[in-house]
Amino acid sequence: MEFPYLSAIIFLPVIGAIIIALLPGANPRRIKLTAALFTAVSFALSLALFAMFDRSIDGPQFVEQFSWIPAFNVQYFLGVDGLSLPLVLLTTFIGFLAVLISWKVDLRIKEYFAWLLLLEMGILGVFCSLDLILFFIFWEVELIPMYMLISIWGTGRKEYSAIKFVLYTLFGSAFMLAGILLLYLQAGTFDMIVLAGMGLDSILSSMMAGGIFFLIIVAYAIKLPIVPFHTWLPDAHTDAPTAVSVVLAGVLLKMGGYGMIRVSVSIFPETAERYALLFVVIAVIGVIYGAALTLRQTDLKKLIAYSSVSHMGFVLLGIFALSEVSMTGAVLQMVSHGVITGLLFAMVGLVYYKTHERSIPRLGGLVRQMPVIAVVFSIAGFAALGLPGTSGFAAEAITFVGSYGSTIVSGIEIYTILAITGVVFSAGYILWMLRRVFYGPPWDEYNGVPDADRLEKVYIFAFVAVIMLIGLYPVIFTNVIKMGIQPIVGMING
Amino acid sequence: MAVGLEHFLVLSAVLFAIGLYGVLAKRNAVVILMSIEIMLTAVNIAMVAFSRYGQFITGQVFVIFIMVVAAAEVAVGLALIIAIYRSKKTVDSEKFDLMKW
Amino acid sequence: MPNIAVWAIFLLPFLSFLIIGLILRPFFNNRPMLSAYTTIIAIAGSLILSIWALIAVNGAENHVLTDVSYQWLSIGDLVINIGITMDSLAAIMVVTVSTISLLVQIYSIGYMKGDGGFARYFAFMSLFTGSMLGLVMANNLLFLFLFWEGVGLCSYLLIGFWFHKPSAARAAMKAFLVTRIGDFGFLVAVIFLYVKTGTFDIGELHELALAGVLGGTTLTLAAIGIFSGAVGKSGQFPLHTWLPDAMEGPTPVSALIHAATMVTAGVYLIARMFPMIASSETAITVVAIIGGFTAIFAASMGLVATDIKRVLAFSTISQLGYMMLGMGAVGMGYASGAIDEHHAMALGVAVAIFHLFTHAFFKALLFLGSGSVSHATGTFDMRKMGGLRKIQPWTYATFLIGSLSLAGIWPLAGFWSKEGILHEANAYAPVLFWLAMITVFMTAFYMFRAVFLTFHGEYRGGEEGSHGHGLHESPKIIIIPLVILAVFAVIAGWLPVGDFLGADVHFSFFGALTSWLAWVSLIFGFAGILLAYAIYGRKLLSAESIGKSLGPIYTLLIRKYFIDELYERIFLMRFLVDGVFVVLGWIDAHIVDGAVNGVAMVTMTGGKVMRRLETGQLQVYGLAIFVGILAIVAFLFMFN
Amino acid sequence: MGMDIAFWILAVVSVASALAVVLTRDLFRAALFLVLCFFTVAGIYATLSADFLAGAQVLIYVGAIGVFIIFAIMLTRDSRQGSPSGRLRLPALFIGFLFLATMIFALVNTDWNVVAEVPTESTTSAIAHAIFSEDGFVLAFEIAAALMLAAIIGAIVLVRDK
Repeated sequence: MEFPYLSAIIFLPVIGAIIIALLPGANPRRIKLTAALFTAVSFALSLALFAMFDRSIDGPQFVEQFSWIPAFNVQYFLGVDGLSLPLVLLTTFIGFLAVLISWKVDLRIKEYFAWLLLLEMGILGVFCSLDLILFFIFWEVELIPMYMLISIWGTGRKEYSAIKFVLYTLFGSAFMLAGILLLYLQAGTFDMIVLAGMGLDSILSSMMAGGIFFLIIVAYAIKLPIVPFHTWLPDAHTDAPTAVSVVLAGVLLKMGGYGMIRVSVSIFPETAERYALLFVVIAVIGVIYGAALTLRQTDLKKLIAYSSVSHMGFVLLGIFALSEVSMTGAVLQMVSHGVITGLLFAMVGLVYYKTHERSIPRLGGLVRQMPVIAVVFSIAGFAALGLPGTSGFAAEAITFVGSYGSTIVSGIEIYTILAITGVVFSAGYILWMLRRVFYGPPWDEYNGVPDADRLEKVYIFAFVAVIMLIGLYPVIFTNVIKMGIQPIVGMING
Repeated sequence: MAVGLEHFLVLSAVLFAIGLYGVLAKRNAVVILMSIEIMLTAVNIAMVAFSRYGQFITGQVFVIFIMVVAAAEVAVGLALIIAIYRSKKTVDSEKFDLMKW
Repeated sequence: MPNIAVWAIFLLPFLSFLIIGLILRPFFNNRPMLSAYTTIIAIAGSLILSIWALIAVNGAENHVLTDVSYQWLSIGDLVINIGITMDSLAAIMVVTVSTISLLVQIYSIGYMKGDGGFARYFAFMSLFTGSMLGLVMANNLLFLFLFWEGVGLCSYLLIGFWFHKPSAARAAMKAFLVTRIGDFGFLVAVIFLYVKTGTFDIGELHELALAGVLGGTTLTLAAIGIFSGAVGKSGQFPLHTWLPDAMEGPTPVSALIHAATMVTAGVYLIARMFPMIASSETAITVVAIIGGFTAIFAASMGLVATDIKRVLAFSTISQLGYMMLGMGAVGMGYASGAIDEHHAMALGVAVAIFHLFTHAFFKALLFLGSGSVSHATGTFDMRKMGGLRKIQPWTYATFLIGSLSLAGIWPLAGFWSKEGILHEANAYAPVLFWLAMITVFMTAFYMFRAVFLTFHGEYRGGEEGSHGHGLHESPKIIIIPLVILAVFAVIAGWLPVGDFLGADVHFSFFGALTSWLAWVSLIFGFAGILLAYAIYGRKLLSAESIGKSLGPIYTLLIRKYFIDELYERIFLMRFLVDGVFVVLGWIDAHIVDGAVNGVAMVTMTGGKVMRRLETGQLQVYGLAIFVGILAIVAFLFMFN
Repeated sequence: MGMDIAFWILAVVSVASALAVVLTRDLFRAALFLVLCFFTVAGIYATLSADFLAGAQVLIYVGAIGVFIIFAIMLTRDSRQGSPSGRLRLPALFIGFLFLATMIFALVNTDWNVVAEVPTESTTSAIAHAIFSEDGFVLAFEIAAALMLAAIIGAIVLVRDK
């Protein structure tokens, strides 16, 4: 048998968490190094996986499949294909950097890092599971660390935000569970690959297929989030500690988009096609509505949080345009947004850590005091507004071209054009924010505020490198992603 | 008309209802306990009547068991009342809300 | 080999940017001159290669030296290439851009001496030049868009170079945002064209358009979309508002933006796409009208501006309008069938690019001259200057040459290229021609107004406390580029640019003076100069009294037709920020999130109410048990 | 016929005394009425030819439980306050009547499978057979004994002074 790469990637952080919990004493350095080590190994393994991935065959690779609960035909079934592999890589990358970003946490360090590693495990599990029950378990497991991390180490109305996040997500999960069970009763299996191959659209009545489709997609709609299910996001992002915001924006939201493609669209391609118009319209509303709300935020973190709502609209548009190009673009947009927004939150965290201020009107002229932070923040900002040469543009351009050319929904040209206006808006809020925070005459009260130190430079430049890499040569990812998308699109057209 | 099964059953029901009223309406815990005994007795009457008119002896056996339980219940119940009285200095049921968290 | 050399034209400045950004700035920050030398060497390399390319193109078959594409990305049926072409248009552009840029860099060594951001400045300038060179060589629209945005980014960075000045930060943001609105149209058009035709390649698009495969509404919409990108970049009405504000950047940056790298990108784009755009009569008419209108519109605002750089900025907008008008007029001629296809395609590009070419030299000259003036006086406000003729003779002489050239006086460069445009406009768009004629008069007037205010009369003090010591001529490193540019400002019009681009737009040296058109425009030009002389040179007429007698018009002009107010105050602040966004914010907080919190509140209130039922009293529970029993019994009775 | 008369008298007395238990305000009298009620019930058992149970009723209810209750009344000083009704008097009355009506309605409308002939011999030996024979209720009987023991110990633990 092959080495179980995926299990190793998923459960290394857990082992790390256990070791941290069992470490005698509370030597912060040892705890942090342990956390860094385990996440780094996990990241290295997923890089290796990315290199070894066979880019010429369809279907999942590195499969691990065992029967788990035979009575209900539940399996321990892991595997990655072109769709999930980039997201796994993104998760381990951000997971590792999140540890570095958390280096200056000084409250209850042991628990903090243990929860952080468990969080990574949950997310990785979601991306690797090919069995719906396993998928659901990982989906839920991720909530507990998130709740703890926000409510204990957060700022502001942290309890409110944490409980709102958990309840909102559970609300969606309940529907998803109902959908999954209904699916099982109809189809007799939880195996996603089998389900996707069954052509359930034509087997089931359209009422039943639509019912299951909507039950399941509610969870993803909340997670992604799509308007109007987005209000947990600004609260949770704003009140979470920096590293958790990074993970939240960087990978957690992508679970929603991933689920939509992997479960909703793969299993019910025709139903998805039938309701594509609805989702496309919601996507466009999300883009513009999110951007308009972003423009009036005065809290740095909130601003970036709302910009995520807008950017996730592009993902939704790409997914439900249901063409190969648009869906590839949507996945690339997820990866790209993960890195860009991760970096933005990390930068906000740095600004906040150094100035103890997050309100835009009370910041100004910081470029003199923190030039490196200002430069990297600007790069991240330009990536977010889709400047060519950064990952933001590559992803958005592919999404737009794909959506515009899609034939699934009539009038999608107009919707795409409306979505593109989001790009103008994003330039507005990003530049406005940069100008208010960094430019203008330096303020005396921030004299002596330090710039990024060496560790901080390491992780922010790691982010920048990835952003530029994807921007200049997206083929690295698109070649993999399209392998995952092609079979799904094949079902829609076939 | 001749006295039959229904008569005993109606008597049982009447006694049961009276006991029920006492359980629900009285404030003194001891009286509540007494009312419970009336209800148990009412049940016993029904049992015995069925036993008599149905020609099976099991009903009477059950009555014996009910009596045992009733005796045990009274013993424990009264002990509880006394214990509560010691700590609360009252046996007024409206002053107990121990079942509220 | 030729391929590598052509690629190197735009990659050299990028390399310079990377060297400065990654090596020199972090590790050799104490030796800023290294950055300047790196940049200058890189751009000089580009210039040499450009000139080589120009010569090579001239000798090449079909005037195309290179046209290569490499696949960058392929998903399903989407294939995105990166590729460059080196044809006559690109060759002219690369030569212009690298020449101007090189001179500006040399000038900058003197002008930026001692500035804290010296290395950063040259890094951005390299990137700026590299992006523009890439833009003019790109052979497909998406690749072009990459550089297009790169140019926008650099202009943002350089306009906001002195970021500690709030006005600079603001102007930078405005420049980026306003051009972004145009770029939106451009991007949509690019995607639209791709979806309709399956290609981003410019050459293929032209073939499709000329063959009539691509036509009708599709073509018109796409052409107008592309033109909107050009409107943004080239500061045409109605997206012109960013350009005057962009003067907040260092003066050499303004020179570069106005002469070579930024605003000309718009004109270049239309020239590059000319066969396609001209195939749509509606689109090309729009180009002509916007161009003609912008020309006179911007010139009118230039009449009253008091900041010398703003005068030049309005003049740039106005001159770019000319270029658009030139192309538009030829396109209208083609559309009406007056010119055959082959000639029209070459002619439209030729008139516009010829003017772009000459304009690049004298406009760079004028900006750098104004920088030299400010180097001495510390201000750009013409009301505080005066009498600099004697103190800065070199600057004065070169500035005068530039002004005459801009005013279109025979036989300087500006005359020839302007004649070309006026000639076409007269032939195919007579109404716009007369607007352009009036613009000639205005141009001459405002330029000489600037000359007289700045260099004649008495010195009026400069900026207080800026340069405490006496006035002086600028150092050699500043003067030498001025002189070189002045030479070009004279002779650039004699160069056979039009022939090179395949159309004869030249008149013989004296033969030009035989046409009535030339005389009319010369008379208009001289009239402008004379009026300026009368008012500002001899003070025969008082500027104030004229201003007063034309009160409302004066106000209208000085406030730039209130368009900034309309956009920013009314549309942006009142309508969007105070209106739409507040409403949306309220909806989000109270309705969308309110629904969420409402559900939570209903649950909690419900819980509180239900909790009241749990009195903790035994008898109440007992009662409830029996109520329940009765309910069950009732249920059984009812349904059995 | 004599049985019928006995039944009517016993029934009326038992209902009246039960009512007295729940209605009188004097705690001690209530206890005495309870004892009276138990006595009449023993009589009812007798009319039902359950002579053994009638005896047990007198011993257990009248003797043991009656004494217990009177002790309890004396040990809790609240007896002075008497036995007032609580807030739930009217709802309890309503529910009680409704319940009674339901039960009577149900049992009157049920067709009971009545065996007409009345056996007259003593039931004592029959009960003994039922409990102690091969497949009788021996186990339950033993458990009942254990329950009694547990109840007694429990009661002692509860009332013991700390």
